[in-house]
Amino acid sequence: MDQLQNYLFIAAALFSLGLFAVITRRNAVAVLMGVELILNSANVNFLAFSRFGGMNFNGHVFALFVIIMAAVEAAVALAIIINLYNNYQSINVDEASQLKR
Amino acid sequence: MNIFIEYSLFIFFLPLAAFLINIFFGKRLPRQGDWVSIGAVLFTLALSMAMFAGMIFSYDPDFQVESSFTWINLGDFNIQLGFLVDNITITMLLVVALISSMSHIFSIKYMAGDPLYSRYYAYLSLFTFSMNGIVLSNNLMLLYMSWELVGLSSYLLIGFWFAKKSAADAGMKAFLTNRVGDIGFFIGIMLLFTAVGSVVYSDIFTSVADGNLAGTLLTMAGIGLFIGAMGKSSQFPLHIWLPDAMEGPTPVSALMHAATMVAAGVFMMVRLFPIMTPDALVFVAYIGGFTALFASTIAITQNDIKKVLAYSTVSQLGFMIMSVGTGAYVAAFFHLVTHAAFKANLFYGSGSVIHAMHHALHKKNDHETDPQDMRNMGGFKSRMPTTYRAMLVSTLAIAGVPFFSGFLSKDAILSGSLSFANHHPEHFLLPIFGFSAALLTAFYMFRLMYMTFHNEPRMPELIEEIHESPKEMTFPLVLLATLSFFIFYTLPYFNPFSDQGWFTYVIEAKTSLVHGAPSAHAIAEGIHHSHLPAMIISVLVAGLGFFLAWQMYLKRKLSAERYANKFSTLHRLSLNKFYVDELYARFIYTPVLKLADKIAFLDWDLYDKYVVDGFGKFTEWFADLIGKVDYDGLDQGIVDGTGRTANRLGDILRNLQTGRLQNYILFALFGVILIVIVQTMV
Amino acid sequence: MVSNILSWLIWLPVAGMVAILLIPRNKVEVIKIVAAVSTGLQLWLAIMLWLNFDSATGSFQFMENVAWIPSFNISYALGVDGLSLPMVILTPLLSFLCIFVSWKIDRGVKGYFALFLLLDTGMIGVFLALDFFLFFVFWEVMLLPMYFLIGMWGGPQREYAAIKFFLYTLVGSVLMLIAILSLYFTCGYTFSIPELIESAPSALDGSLWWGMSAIKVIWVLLFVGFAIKIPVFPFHTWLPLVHVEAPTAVSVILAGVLLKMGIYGILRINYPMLPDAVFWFAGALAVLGLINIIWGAMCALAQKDLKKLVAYSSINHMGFAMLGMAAVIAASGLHGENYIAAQAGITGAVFQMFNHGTISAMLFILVGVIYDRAHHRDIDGFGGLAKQMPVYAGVTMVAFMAGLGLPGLSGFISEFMCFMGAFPVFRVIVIISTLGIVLNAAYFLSAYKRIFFGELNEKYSGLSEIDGRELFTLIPLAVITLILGVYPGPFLNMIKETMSVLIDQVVLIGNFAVIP
Amino acid sequence: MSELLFWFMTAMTIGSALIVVLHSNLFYSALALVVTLFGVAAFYVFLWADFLAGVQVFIYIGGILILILFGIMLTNKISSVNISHSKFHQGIAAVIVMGIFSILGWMILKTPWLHIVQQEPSQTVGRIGRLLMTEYLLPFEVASVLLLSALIGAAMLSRKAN
Amino acid sequence: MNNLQSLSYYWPELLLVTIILTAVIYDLLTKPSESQRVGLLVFAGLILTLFANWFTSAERNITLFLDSLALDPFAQFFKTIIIFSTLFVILISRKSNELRNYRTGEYYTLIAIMVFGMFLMVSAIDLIMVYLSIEVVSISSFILAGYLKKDQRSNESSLKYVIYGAFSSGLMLFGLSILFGLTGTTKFFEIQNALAGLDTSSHFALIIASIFILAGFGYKISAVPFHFWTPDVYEGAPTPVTAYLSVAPKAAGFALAIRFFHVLFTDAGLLLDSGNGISTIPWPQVLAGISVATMTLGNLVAIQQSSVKRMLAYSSIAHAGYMLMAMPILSGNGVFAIMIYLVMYLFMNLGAFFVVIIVKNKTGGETFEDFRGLGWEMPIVGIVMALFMLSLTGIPPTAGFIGKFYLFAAVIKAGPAFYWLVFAGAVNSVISLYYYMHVVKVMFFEGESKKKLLFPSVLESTLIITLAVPTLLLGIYWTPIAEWITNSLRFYYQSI
Repeated sequence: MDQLQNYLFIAAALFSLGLFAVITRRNAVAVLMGVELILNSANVNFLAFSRFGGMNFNGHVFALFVIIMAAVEAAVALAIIINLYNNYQSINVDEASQLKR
Repeated sequence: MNIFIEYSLFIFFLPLAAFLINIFFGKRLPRQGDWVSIGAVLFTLALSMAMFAGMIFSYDPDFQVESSFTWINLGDFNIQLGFLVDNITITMLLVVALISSMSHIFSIKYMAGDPLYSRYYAYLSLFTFSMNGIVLSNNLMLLYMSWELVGLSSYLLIGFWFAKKSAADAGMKAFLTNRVGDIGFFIGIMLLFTAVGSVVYSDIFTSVADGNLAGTLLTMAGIGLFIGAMGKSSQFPLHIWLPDAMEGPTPVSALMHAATMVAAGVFMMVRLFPIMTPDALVFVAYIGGFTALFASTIAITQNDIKKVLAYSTVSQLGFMIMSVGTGAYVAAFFHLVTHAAFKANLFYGSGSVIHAMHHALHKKNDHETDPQDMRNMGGFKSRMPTTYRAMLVSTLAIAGVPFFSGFLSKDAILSGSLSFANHHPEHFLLPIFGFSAALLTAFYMFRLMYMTFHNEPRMPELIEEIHESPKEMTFPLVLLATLSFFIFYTLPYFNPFSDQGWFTYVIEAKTSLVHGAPSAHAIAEGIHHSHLPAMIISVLVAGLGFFLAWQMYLKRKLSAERYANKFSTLHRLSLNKFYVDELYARFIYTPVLKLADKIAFLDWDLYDKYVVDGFGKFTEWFADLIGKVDYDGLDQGIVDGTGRTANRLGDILRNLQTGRLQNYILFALFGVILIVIVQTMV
Repeated sequence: MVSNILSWLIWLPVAGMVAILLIPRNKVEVIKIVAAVSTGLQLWLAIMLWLNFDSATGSFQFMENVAWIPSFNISYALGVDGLSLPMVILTPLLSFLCIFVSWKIDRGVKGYFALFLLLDTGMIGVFLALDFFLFFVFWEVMLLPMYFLIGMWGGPQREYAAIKFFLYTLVGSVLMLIAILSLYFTCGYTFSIPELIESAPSALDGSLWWGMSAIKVIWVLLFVGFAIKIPVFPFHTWLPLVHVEAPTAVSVILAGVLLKMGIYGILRINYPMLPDAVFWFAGALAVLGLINIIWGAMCALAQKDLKKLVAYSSINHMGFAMLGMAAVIAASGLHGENYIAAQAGITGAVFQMFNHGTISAMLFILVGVIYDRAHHRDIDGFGGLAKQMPVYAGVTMVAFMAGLGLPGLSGFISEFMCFMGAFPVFRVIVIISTLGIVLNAAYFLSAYKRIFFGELNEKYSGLSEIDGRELFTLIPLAVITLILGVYPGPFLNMIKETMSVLIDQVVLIGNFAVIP
Repeated sequence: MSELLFWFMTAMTIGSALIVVLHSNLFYSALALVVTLFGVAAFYVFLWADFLAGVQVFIYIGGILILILFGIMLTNKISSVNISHSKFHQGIAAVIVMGIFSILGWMILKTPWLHIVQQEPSQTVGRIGRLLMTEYLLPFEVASVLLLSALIGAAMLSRKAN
Repeated sequence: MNNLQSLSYYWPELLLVTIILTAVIYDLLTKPSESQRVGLLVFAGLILTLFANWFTSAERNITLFLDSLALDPFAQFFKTIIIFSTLFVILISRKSNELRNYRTGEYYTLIAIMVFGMFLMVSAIDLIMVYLSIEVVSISSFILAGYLKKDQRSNESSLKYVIYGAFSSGLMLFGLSILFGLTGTTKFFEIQNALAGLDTSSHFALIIASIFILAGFGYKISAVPFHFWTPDVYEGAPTPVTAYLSVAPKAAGFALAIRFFHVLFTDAGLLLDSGNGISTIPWPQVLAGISVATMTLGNLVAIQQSSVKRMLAYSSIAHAGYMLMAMPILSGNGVFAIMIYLVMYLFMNLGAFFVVIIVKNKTGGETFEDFRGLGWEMPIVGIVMALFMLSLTGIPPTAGFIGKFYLFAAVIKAGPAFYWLVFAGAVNSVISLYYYMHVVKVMFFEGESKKKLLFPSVLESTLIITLAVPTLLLGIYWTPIAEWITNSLRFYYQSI
């Protein structure tokens, strides 16, 4: 296993853990934290590929945008969560299930 | 255009015009339009007589005029319709016109006061029209069409008193039974047409003579056509409609079920005799012979005067058919002609009796007693002398007593069968059928006469009210009785023991066109040889029949009851017409109707219901699946499938959509894995 | 002679529809009159067409052709030949009569007649279209008004019947669409029916789809589409239901015209375009015809509902036509070039198509007449009506007799020709199917007996006799039935050249070697 | 040495990520996320992306994480126990996620990734900046629109109803 | 083309950004009760943009901003579609009672931002642009879905949307990172070149990357199995937003997907029959499978709905499935079919949703029960709704049929190998008939003739007729549309 693959594995692990959080957490904020893990894993990928692909700065730029996106997403998501909390007094994802069937 | 064809056109279309006038305007015409129909039929009678005279004067056995036009022309597919006028046609036309005229006249009084009087005459005209079509046709197509129209008019006339359920049933039965026969007829036509490419007799004859059509196929065609004849001529096993048809007005019975419509089958066999293969003829002969005997065994125990005559008709038709089968087709035609006269007469006679009974009962306000039941009659001889005499003459004729017409024709038939058995000893049954039937004929006819006219009245209270029928009704009786004497058929000869005369001259037997069939000459030779023994035997058996009847019903020396008890099984069988109707009901009608119900059920309640109806039904079905195993799996599985699967799948998918977000994601991921696997594996 | 007569025929009803939509909805009489006038004019045009029709040629006449969507090679192409002309006459006739049949509609009159006229356009469009795409559009256009007419003015189960009808036919038409497109792409990028007839047989020759000849695949797709309309045995169950639920006029149109489209389609499309498959399928067609005859008759025999009986009789009658169509292969060398049989069969089938149109229309109108009076159609619920309504009984007798194929009425000739044609090729099948002759008679007569004969049911002693308007709708049909039954010559002359061309298209171009 | 450091960081990152995912106390999870994000930042450094490591620390830890903590504070009682689904649900999720992970692992091992050896760049900020001003100018501007929309949205949602 | 030069080709978008900013400022200056006016501003601005878009020269394909964006007729086609749908949605929104209680300034601003995002989506040819544009659209739609702050259902749909959206974009991002790793670049053209020389042992990674990216696209066009959010969000969101989401982002998603797959996996525009290494990956089959799964699921579940709105949501999944039919055969015909379908779909789907809004304004509900007897009570609305339903089913002579016709034609043209796909489409059309006709049935077959008829307001009538007329007319004569699309695709197959 070379170095690149190490990083890729770390990214894959973070990605999987992020997915796991998204799937299993009931609390919306916790789900959001899982999403952050996923985004970070992608960033690790980008930078790793950048580093071992001939120091390609495109990956850096991409990662930068991802971080911006993460911030935006977190802001909007939290706004929505808080709004929901005001209406439901709960932010457990599975309790928000009026919309079934 | 030949004068005969012109006459034929008139004969053909006049009744049709009468029918149309009467059906649309009859009610509004004076006398409800009966004169239209009567006039038309009398005119055809006059024309027929003119043609007959022409025939007699020319006295040419080979006389033949034919005229056709193309009815359907598709290029290769052509159907020609047309008339063929030869001696057979002319003779038959006369018979039809005569009997028909008699019926028309007889009905004036018989049907007087009926609310649908004009329609009755319209139907009679329609019948005459269709019957003339059968007679005049020079091709199978027009024959078949007229054949069916005869079926229609018989349906209408038998069911004329439709408010009576039995009449309506009988009409339908007649039509349907005829249609069963028509299947055979139709198949025969198709076989011939396919081989010949034409429906015209002469083309077919030429083709058969050329050997284009032979062997089994021709036999099949012949038998097919014969099955049609069986239907019309009421041969076993399609005879069931005729006795029931007596539900119709009696003049109708006389017209159709004695003289004309039922004769159509025989007429067709006579016309098409040249293409009948020996094999087919054997079949024909056996059917005819058996019917002759079978029907007469039923006739001996019937108490309804018209039923006796009906079975007698069946039996006589059996004679004719047998005769065709044995090759003596001229004899068959001869018997057809003579039988037409005397049997029509018998029917008119019985009509007269019934009419009288009916009026008497009506006067007595008795609506329970059956006016047709001979057990209620007796001693009418003095009250209705004309009727009695006329019927007696006809009875003698039908029984085959010398000096009467029936003797001549029956004798010819019996000698034909005897000769046939001589040549083909394996067919010894045929003459036995014939002679036994002749014996029984004499027996039941005299039984009828004795029960009706002789002895003391069984209902003495009625006898005062029984009167001779009016002129319109007795005139046909007298006329037809006269025609039952031999002399009209043997002219210019006066030999009462030989059928030799104008008839056998102009209606000359033609050799069958089928290869290997015996020549007309050979057949005639055989008949000639068997003539004497046949005559002797027939006179003997007729005498024996008469004697038995005389002993039993007039002298009461022999007790009918005792014999009935002695042979109770046979008696019951005969009385109940051998349960043929019941057997049919049990083994044909009921199963077919049940099958129809089953199919309809299958179609509508199973197949259809579960194709598209599966929606929604599924849940219900699933719930009580355990208790409900009565539908078979196949139907459920295949037919219901579509709708239900869609529904069930929908349910499952809907449950996926739980509203719980993370399940969605889980499924999405699962989908991703699935796609990866598919993509890598494929 | 009007120029563009075919376009006029098609668009006249639409003009009527637009006019009706503009009339206020409470002016009921005006609406009806407009409907009657527009269909009447259409009928007049159809008669003009017939009078000017040249029956000496088997090719298309009065052709119109305007490019419609050039990018997809779709054109507005119309034409008429001996195959479509009978239906082009029948459709306006029945539409015109049906306006009077529906005269008593009292609910949503405006919508009813507007939809009815649209239906009229769809139907006649199907028969006149010479562009496959146009054909398909008209084919579907006709579905919509049908759906609404059944669903809004039908009987108690109308919603179910309407959707069932729609679903069934849509299944057929999507399959047809697939076939149309397949033909388009494989046979020279054209929708023109005459061009496809030219090009399809050779273009498809030898191409295999999933180990099966493309010809067969397309045949099956088209056939199922048309078979549902006919309807052929396993696809028939919509018919009784829809007939029972539909209002009288719709039943008349359905039986009189819509069912014919299936047969028309097969003869117009399948036969000339896929002649090879005709040989492959003729046997199956005959068997299906047999099943239709027997199955339909048996089901009819068991019915208690008069309308359902008539509906099943349609299934039965269509069987005869199928039998006749199958006979076309008789003209091939394989069957001894028996042109006699082929002509008889295929002409008989077309004739049967027309005859069933008039006869079943009569039957349904008659059912409607009695239903309007007694408010039920239970056969056993009547009895003895012949005494109460003699004229009605008489007309019914004519219709029933025509239905059971009585000589002298048109149904007989066509059935007879179908049988005659099919016999040399499908001997056993035809012999079995002649049973249908008896069964036909059995169900018609037993129904007649139960309704009209016997003692008069006291409940109906007040039933009024058939009135003038109803007679007006029946008599033309009865007269046609009678005239064609006695003298079919003019009619057959009108179609025979086209039929000859069709037979040649099948047997001369068709390669009757076994196709994979 | 750097090898050892790498593995240590790996262990720390993954370990803390596990806590993020599994810990039943949301607050601890958030704190563990800090550690994880730091770990990731360390990897960025290993990967010669010092600028991004800085950005990571500033924006993620300084911005997003604080935001998340606010979210937790505002919406939850901190000791809310059952923030995760049932064990059964977790089991299924674990299976699926393991599936994904193994697919990814397989992919990582099997694929011949690009390996272009390169010197560590002297500076990264300049390169990134230049890219942002040239090739990625438009995305850069679009990001502003993105932020604007988030701003409008968040403001709209959290504004007191009028 | 460098950044400065690009600006001269970029003025539709610049105009749009100006409108967004103006709207934000204008919103600040208006009273809440008059916030509808922002909508009018955006409406006017969009019309300008429409013209700007039309007049922007696109005689050939050019790339802008150093290969970040493509400016080609293809993109312009989709932009036009997007603008049209937005214009309709703005008008529809003004008529919706749901939004009446809210300040709608931000609403219209967000819609404008979304339009901007979609403009980027349809022309993005850079991975970063792809990601960012999708996010712009997503973020705006999250907020729009939750715009009814006081409505729990709206909140909930918003939450689901945001989580699902974040998850999907995370997945896509991961995929993008792998793709970046494989090719070392973010530009489509360079990716295309790189992939052409890719070793076959990398194909597995390529597949994984593509599938993960597909998750992002699939989520936008709601293809199975990434569709799960659709019904919930569609039901909870304000109806105009639902209508919008079901048309515009879907169109943009298709544009993006077409471009992406076209660039990555095709050889001269054909997925099939090419010797290229990438073509050996069984993409067509997988896409076809997804297509069938999508339409089948959408239709089957739609049957069971009791709410018309939710039924339409599922049906929009099904329509995505139909359009996906043409994806496996990324030939000119396939793309053409998708494009023409989108045009047809725009009118009929927006129309159907607008009728739902009218009904909801009248009865307060959107279940089938609320539609009972509508045809008798409001004949115009009923007839028009019936038309939309028929068109959605694909019955001639309506626009929907033409769409389906082209889709089927495209697939059939590809040869018998894909007949099963056509059959699946055909079967699904039939299934869909059942629930679409259910609406018609409820509207016309139930209920009774009314003495007094109701008519929608003039504006509503105009709008509904404006949507209905093309739905009918395009079913009869669609040559202009076909030519427009042909022109739009003129360069597409030459250049890329």
